[in-house]
Amino acid sequence: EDKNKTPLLIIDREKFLNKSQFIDEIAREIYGFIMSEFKEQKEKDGVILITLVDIYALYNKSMRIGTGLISPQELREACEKFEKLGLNELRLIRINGRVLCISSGNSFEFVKTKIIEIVSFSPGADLLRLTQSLNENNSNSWTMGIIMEVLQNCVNEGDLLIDEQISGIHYYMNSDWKI
Amino acid sequence: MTEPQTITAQLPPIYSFPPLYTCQPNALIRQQQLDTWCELILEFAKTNKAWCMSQEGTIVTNSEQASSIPSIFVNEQIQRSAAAPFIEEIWSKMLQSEKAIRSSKSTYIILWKSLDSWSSLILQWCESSGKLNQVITLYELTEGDETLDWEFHGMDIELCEKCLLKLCDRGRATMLKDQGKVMGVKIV
Amino acid sequence: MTEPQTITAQLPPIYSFPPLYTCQPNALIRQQQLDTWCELILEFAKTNKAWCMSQEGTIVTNSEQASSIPSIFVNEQIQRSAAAPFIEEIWSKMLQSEKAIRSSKSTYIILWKSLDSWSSLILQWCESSGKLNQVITLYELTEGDETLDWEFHGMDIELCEKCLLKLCDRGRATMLKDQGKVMGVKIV
Amino acid sequence: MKFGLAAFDASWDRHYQDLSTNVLGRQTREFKEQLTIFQERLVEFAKDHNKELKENPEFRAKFIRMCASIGIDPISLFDRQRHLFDVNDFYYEICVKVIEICRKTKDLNGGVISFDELHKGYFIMLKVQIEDLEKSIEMLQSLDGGFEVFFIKGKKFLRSVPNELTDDQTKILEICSVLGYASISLLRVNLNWKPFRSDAILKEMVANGLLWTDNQAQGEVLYWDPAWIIRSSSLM
Repeated sequence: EDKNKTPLLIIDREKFLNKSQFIDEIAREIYGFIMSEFKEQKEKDGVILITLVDIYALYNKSMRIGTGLISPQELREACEKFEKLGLNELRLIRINGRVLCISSGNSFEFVKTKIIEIVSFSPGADLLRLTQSLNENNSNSWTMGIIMEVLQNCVNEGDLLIDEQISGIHYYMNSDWKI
Repeated sequence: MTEPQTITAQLPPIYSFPPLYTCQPNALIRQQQLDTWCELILEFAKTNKAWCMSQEGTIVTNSEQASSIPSIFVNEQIQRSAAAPFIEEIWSKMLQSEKAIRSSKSTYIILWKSLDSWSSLILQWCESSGKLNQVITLYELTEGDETLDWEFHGMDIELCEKCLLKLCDRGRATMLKDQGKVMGVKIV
Repeated sequence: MTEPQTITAQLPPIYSFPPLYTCQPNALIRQQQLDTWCELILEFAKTNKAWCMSQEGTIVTNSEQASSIPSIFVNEQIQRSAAAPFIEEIWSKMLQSEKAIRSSKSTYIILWKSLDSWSSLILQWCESSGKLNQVITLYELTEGDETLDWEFHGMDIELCEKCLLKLCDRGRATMLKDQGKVMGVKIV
Repeated sequence: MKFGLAAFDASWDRHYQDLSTNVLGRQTREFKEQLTIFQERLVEFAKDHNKELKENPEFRAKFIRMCASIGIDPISLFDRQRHLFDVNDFYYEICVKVIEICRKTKDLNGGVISFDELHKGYFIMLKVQIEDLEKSIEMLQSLDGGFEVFFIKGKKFLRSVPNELTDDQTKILEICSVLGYASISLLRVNLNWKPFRSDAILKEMVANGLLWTDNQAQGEVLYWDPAWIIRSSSLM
């Protein structure tokens, strides 16, 4: 799994005259990194969805070791530049009114529909089961951060009901108490 | 007494739906969930002719011998049971929607028929069995042979009193008390 | 032999966390708990150079004199111990995640290094000590003076055989058997 | 999954293991000592040649990769006075590690971890002060990642799961901060809760992965706060 992704071009903060030039370069590098890292998912499901927090850890660890990590603020500014730089496959969205994510396509709806589908086929599924089904061919592209947020949305919006046991939280379709 | 049918057999399928036993976080859904519980309790009480139920959800009979039917809030078949705080919420919904009233012995009298319908039924019995304008004791009314095949036969005394008070409000009855204790009623 | 350090001192803090010894009802926590137990057993075996462990969690030495170290599943300091059924679950997780293999004497051979790593290490010894293309007995390999400095010295015979079989699969060794009993190996 | 066994991150740890098998071969005791001395020399080298390393990104990239591959946590390469690169790299490394730790321990602590536990369990051995940890977590807030900071009785916690703690759950964690656990009788004594209420909330917390059960204490089941795993070690 450790594809040798050492960056070709060392984008080093000191080399740039002004900050915004550095941010633009970083934005391109992040964009390329995400598009390649989630290529399989994009091809299979046509969508990408990952929290900014998870991207921060993934990107820094894979691409920035030795060349100086980027700050959380720099990552956010870089992602906010995608559109301006014509990198329009990915954009910044906020899910559950709280969590900033990088998204491609109608990603939130896609995951939500998939989760509801899994629960309809296996009523009483828990988070472990859902994660396994979502990441079937161990593509593990649906990170825990996203799955938990979307699941929370399904419960808050009334799509799914919870069955809370000491063994954990199990999920069911809501067919009787529609809102 | 035939082997008591399991509760599950007496009640609709939702009684075996695990999430029913977990207090749902979504407020709108929780209201509907509580309504469902109220309906289940009414149906349970009606099927088992249970006038009175305990906080824990078992049937309270005025005879010493406690009812053998387990609590409605515990479903053995699917190993689920409602937690006590949630049970409290269910009972307050029953009270608030007048589907139950608190008895003096801190149990719940279940109104699978409203107070008005019970009082009209009692009135109807009086008329049809020529008991108008006579003094009838509460015992006669609830345990007497003459009311055997009427639905209010065996009714809880406290509930009976409340129904008769309803008739008084409608001017159709007067209570006869002795040192505050109700002795009988005259229905006109 | 110096006074053996208590197990607690050799292992990370979670070993002194009382609930570690109770099979956790929450499925997600139980997964972590089982993984943690596997890591603890690996670390315990590695620190004490224990090739083999019994179902009860004690170290099995091929010498008669049993090891003085108590079972890893019993923590005296905090008066907690894993119950047998839970120990069973831990061992099956060890087997299932290939961190241990069942030996013929129904004990567990602990793989704090994978079979592949052990076989590469043996191969490396052969190359560096000019033993290629010679017949070496298992005894020589595991107990011989020439392997004293190497981590696989004193390795359990059954484990050694399995490593050599790995080398055979990679075409780097051929086993020499006499009536089915492995006598030695030639590593090329 | 490594938990508390080594502060090294899983992928580096794997590097370390592979390396120690094929390159370093004989992992005998004195060999391990040599390796640790070698590591310390490397860290000193990094600090002494900080200026050259800073100017030459290519060389710095190779140097750091090599250190990482033999298990040196980059954070240990940083020294407050003679910092190696941009002084803030130290904090960004901590940010990355905090995210990984929260994701990795979520099933152990239900996604709630105290600053104290984070510090003692994962950072103190890398000579990171609690203030550095707090500064990094402060920086993380700009990512709006659902990593919310909250307080229980003045103690700072970090939550990386969507649902907030209820008041009752918070009160129970307060009780746990004293002995490490809560129980029905303890809750009756401290909060005078009726047993059925305590039972319901304790079980709810187990369902949500916030408490572990311990049924080997005399008398009643104890519900332990996983934050106690690290804290109990410092008491010994």
